[in-house]
Amino acid sequence: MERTDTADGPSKVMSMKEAVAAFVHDGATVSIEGFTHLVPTAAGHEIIRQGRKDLTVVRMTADIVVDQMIAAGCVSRLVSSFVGNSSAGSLGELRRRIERADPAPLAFEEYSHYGMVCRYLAGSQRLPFYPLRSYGGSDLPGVNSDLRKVTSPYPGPDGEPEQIYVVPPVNPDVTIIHAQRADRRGNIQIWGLTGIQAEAVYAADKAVVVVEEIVEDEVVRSDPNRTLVPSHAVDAVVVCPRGAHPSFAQGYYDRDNDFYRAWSHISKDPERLRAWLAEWVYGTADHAEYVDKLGEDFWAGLAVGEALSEPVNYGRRL
Amino acid sequence: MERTDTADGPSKVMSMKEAVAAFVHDGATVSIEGFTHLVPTAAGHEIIRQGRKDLTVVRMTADIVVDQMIAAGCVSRLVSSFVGNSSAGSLGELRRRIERADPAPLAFEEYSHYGMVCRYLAGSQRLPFYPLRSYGGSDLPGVNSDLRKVTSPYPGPDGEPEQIYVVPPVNPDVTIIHAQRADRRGNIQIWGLTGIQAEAVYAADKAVVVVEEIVEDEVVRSDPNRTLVPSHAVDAVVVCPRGAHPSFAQGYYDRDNDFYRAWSHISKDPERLRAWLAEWVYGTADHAEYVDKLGEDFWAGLAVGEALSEPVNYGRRL
Amino acid sequence: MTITAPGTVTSSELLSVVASRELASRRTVFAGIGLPTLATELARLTVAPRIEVVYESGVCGAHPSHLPETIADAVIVSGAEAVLSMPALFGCVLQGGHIDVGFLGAAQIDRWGNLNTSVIGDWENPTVRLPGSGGAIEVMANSREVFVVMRRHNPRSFTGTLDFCTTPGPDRALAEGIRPLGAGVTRVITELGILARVGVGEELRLVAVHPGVTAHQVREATGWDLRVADTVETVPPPSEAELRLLREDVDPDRVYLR
Amino acid sequence: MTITAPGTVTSSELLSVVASRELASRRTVFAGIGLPTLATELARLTVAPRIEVVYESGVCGAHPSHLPETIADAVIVSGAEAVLSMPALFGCVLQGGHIDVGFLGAAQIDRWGNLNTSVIGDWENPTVRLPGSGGAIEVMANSREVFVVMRRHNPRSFTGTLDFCTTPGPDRALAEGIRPLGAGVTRVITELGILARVGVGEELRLVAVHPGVTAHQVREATGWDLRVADTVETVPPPSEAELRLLREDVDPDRVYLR
Repeated sequence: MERTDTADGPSKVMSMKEAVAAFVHDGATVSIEGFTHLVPTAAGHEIIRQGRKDLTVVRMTADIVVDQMIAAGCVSRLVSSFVGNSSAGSLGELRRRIERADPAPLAFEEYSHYGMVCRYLAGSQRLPFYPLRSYGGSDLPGVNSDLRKVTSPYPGPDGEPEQIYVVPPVNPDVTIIHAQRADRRGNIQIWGLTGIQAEAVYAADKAVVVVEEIVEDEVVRSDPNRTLVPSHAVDAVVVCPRGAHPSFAQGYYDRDNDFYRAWSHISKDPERLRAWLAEWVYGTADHAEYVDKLGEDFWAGLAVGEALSEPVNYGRRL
Repeated sequence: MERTDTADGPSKVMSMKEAVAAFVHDGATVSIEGFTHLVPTAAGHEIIRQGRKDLTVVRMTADIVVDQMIAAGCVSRLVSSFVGNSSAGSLGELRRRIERADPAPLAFEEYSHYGMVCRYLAGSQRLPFYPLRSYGGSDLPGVNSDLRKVTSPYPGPDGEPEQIYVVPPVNPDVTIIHAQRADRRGNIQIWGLTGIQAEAVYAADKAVVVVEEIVEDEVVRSDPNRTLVPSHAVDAVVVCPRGAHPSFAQGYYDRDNDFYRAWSHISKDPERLRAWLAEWVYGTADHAEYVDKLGEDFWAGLAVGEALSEPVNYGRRL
Repeated sequence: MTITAPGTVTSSELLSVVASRELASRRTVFAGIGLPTLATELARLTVAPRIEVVYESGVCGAHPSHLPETIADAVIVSGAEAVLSMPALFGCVLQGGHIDVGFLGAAQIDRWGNLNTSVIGDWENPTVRLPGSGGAIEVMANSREVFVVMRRHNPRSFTGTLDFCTTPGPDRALAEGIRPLGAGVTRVITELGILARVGVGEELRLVAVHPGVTAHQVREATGWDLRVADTVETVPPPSEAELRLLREDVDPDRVYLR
Repeated sequence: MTITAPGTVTSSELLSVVASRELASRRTVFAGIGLPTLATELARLTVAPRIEVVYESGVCGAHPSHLPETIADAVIVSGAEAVLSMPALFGCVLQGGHIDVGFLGAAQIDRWGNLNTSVIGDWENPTVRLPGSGGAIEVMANSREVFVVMRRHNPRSFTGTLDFCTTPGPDRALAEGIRPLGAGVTRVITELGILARVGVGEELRLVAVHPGVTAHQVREATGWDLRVADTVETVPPPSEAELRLLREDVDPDRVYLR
């Protein structure tokens, strides 16, 4: 693997196995972000393979990979703003845990999307809280005591003191995201939906970025505005093509909508779910095996076309 | 001019004269942003030509164009975090106003850069305040009563209540920025230094964007992540090539560092400053004349090379 | 896929057409996937040619080649006018006050347009754990008005008392001293008719019924003592033109026209 | 442009070389233009090969073809590793705690490393209006430590009482109950020598002088009763290697080596 150090600093490229072993510890708070696009599924599977326990998972849209990690016994607490299988149905394991503590309870902290966004903003900016114009009148503050209020020191529109809800920062031990490409030192480029990934990385103590491909420094530096996360915020770069499946990577492969629909059925039946994990996660040594097992015909069905961005000129004085 | 409406909505393209007449009114609060890069100088000159009065100018780096607008009698109040001629010297008119009320006083609200950034963040997000970890121990809150404190509702690192400074939102009547390119409906693309322009636009009631060029819709849509401001936030698009001079536009022309150095001398002498305005602003009908007057040899000296971004693939399923 | 006999109008078609009409003169819509997609795309072809859909995923000014399957589908990204980060989308666009109409769904709605998408039963020990807010709390608090499209109109969904209020309308917010931007839910479109309210302090009222439906039927299907407008209109059935556009141009593959 | 006789070291060269040495083992530097640029670029070639300069304008990992003339020069953008918005730069990178060393200048500095860049005289009616904070307040509050490079060392600049405290060190912040991230000013490098302090509660002390300068001279040039370290080192003069790199590789056109 590209382990060679570069002229400007050490390579951060490592294998998924190494990255999970080094940065995801039992009991840790792990943020896994990617809003439908670029979900770091392969990283979640490696966490399952390595048998991590007692994780607090922070994820806006807790979806299939979270359901799998819960089913594998990795997760004791979930912080999220949407616990569902996209628009394709339910997360069977998550519902059994929350509705019936079957086979074990799951602690759940419920937010709204922007509440989660603001927690990452506060975390990344080292703020004690972040204000937002939501939650007034909601029952959520009654079940989540971290939703609190502050009185603005400036008068409101009617001249009276104005109250606003705030959320606390989240500072995960490690954030894991998936990206299209990076250089060896961890300058990360993402296009299409960029979600909350940059803030989730900056909020974390450590950051692992899984990428579709490593590119030469010159490619990254030809378009510095495309760098969503600079290398100083990244600790590991893992090359893992198709590592976002069943999610998608714009320009690389499409979303596997069939699998999202299938998951509602798989996860509804604990036996079937266990069999799925046994075959596709425990039964594969790594994501490359998982990709091979799906087969080239399968991947051809998720192929994407070409829609190249027009270049812009970063030229400077002669 | 490209006034034709497009299939998806009305063209917002208008002349600088029309845009300033329509959106910059006497007594208004006008935000002019662009951090060294893409300073909307030509818009400032048109405000001078139209003789606007009593403006509150909000600008992080109050530099040459602000000194010129003050000298032309357009400005009664300045909100800023850096009042200097870059690293090239002083702003003569601004200093005379503040140091000696000569020929008239200038009200000044002093912030730090991040204080201004946070005012725009609050303004753009419709927040009553924005917190930041600055100002503790500074004399600025003593001369700027809008710098206030809030107690966090979460305990600090030592378990005790934690105080933090906040700034109020700024919501200008109009924000003016300069950009490299846009489509006719006002989807704005900027690369290189992007500063605080997006937030300054979203914070404002109206937004005027001056561009180097109008491009076809397909160019913008080939790279939607490059759109810094979507059309729904823009009210006027003004085509004005070289309208950022003496500032620069990455990929279009370089900064005129000689003029920055010259300005310290020009502005030091009120007579010379008046003569400069008479010749270069009042003496030109519009920015096209100003550009012609400088001459092609001059512009050749600010020419830039080519450094094209590598394309990325936005392809979707087949 | 439902095979639709000519002349038969499915519930999805009916709801999409009626919702599309309500978008007349609206500029910016925050829409999820499914019926809101159909309603918005049909409105673009009929009553609101310059409507802009803003997606929770960050896409503004989408020009999709296919009907999107999720709010984050690659087909709404390719060729879009802008793709924003989530802080920009939720902070500047939504909370910044740029959305005219937000579309929301819910498991339960009450007479004030407050919504439950969290749990059936008690939050600590729910009978059914629902997905939660997503961005609904923010859409309600920050859009000028909110449209709710509900396939089923029955007393369990239209309830006197929510099991849990995930997403409060402005009345609940104001009771707590928080001032939301918009009017809250102004239209509820169901298989039986249309409920409406103008804003703060007003309950939802029955303002229109589909042909053949009576006000009495709607009141029976509603879990609270539903007020009825002085004049209850009859909703004009989908026109041939509307149905043709919907079936042939908007969703020819019947992705959402179930 | 100054023509430098061989063997003569200009004040800019001296300050750049001394400042560059202090960057040993540092990773991220927030630098303005001028002497900090020279110091950082020289450090990259000597004691800190992997140093990253972060510019206030948003550039991270610059690879300039020419020595930049401003912190926003196009030459630091072309070929950079990342260009961030100002909210990201100030919020995530600086306030987020990613900066090891910030470089600052000032018109006045006091014994605690508090800085004035606002006014000489009274703020309301100043004798001289200075540019103000720029990002200095944030650099001081959020960098792990701050280096100050001052060409002139005299009692007007090194003052017992600031005319105005624009940029407070952590002692002033803590007195107000605000806890800054870093240590404040830890090094002041001047034409006479080096003042240093470790952190909260400690005054600047003279720790080193340039060859031929006495502690007494420095105390005379300082507007407060300057403390002197038990052992005052003599700063080793710029080596031939350092000067050659500075003159031939870092600033061959003598843009800042005035």
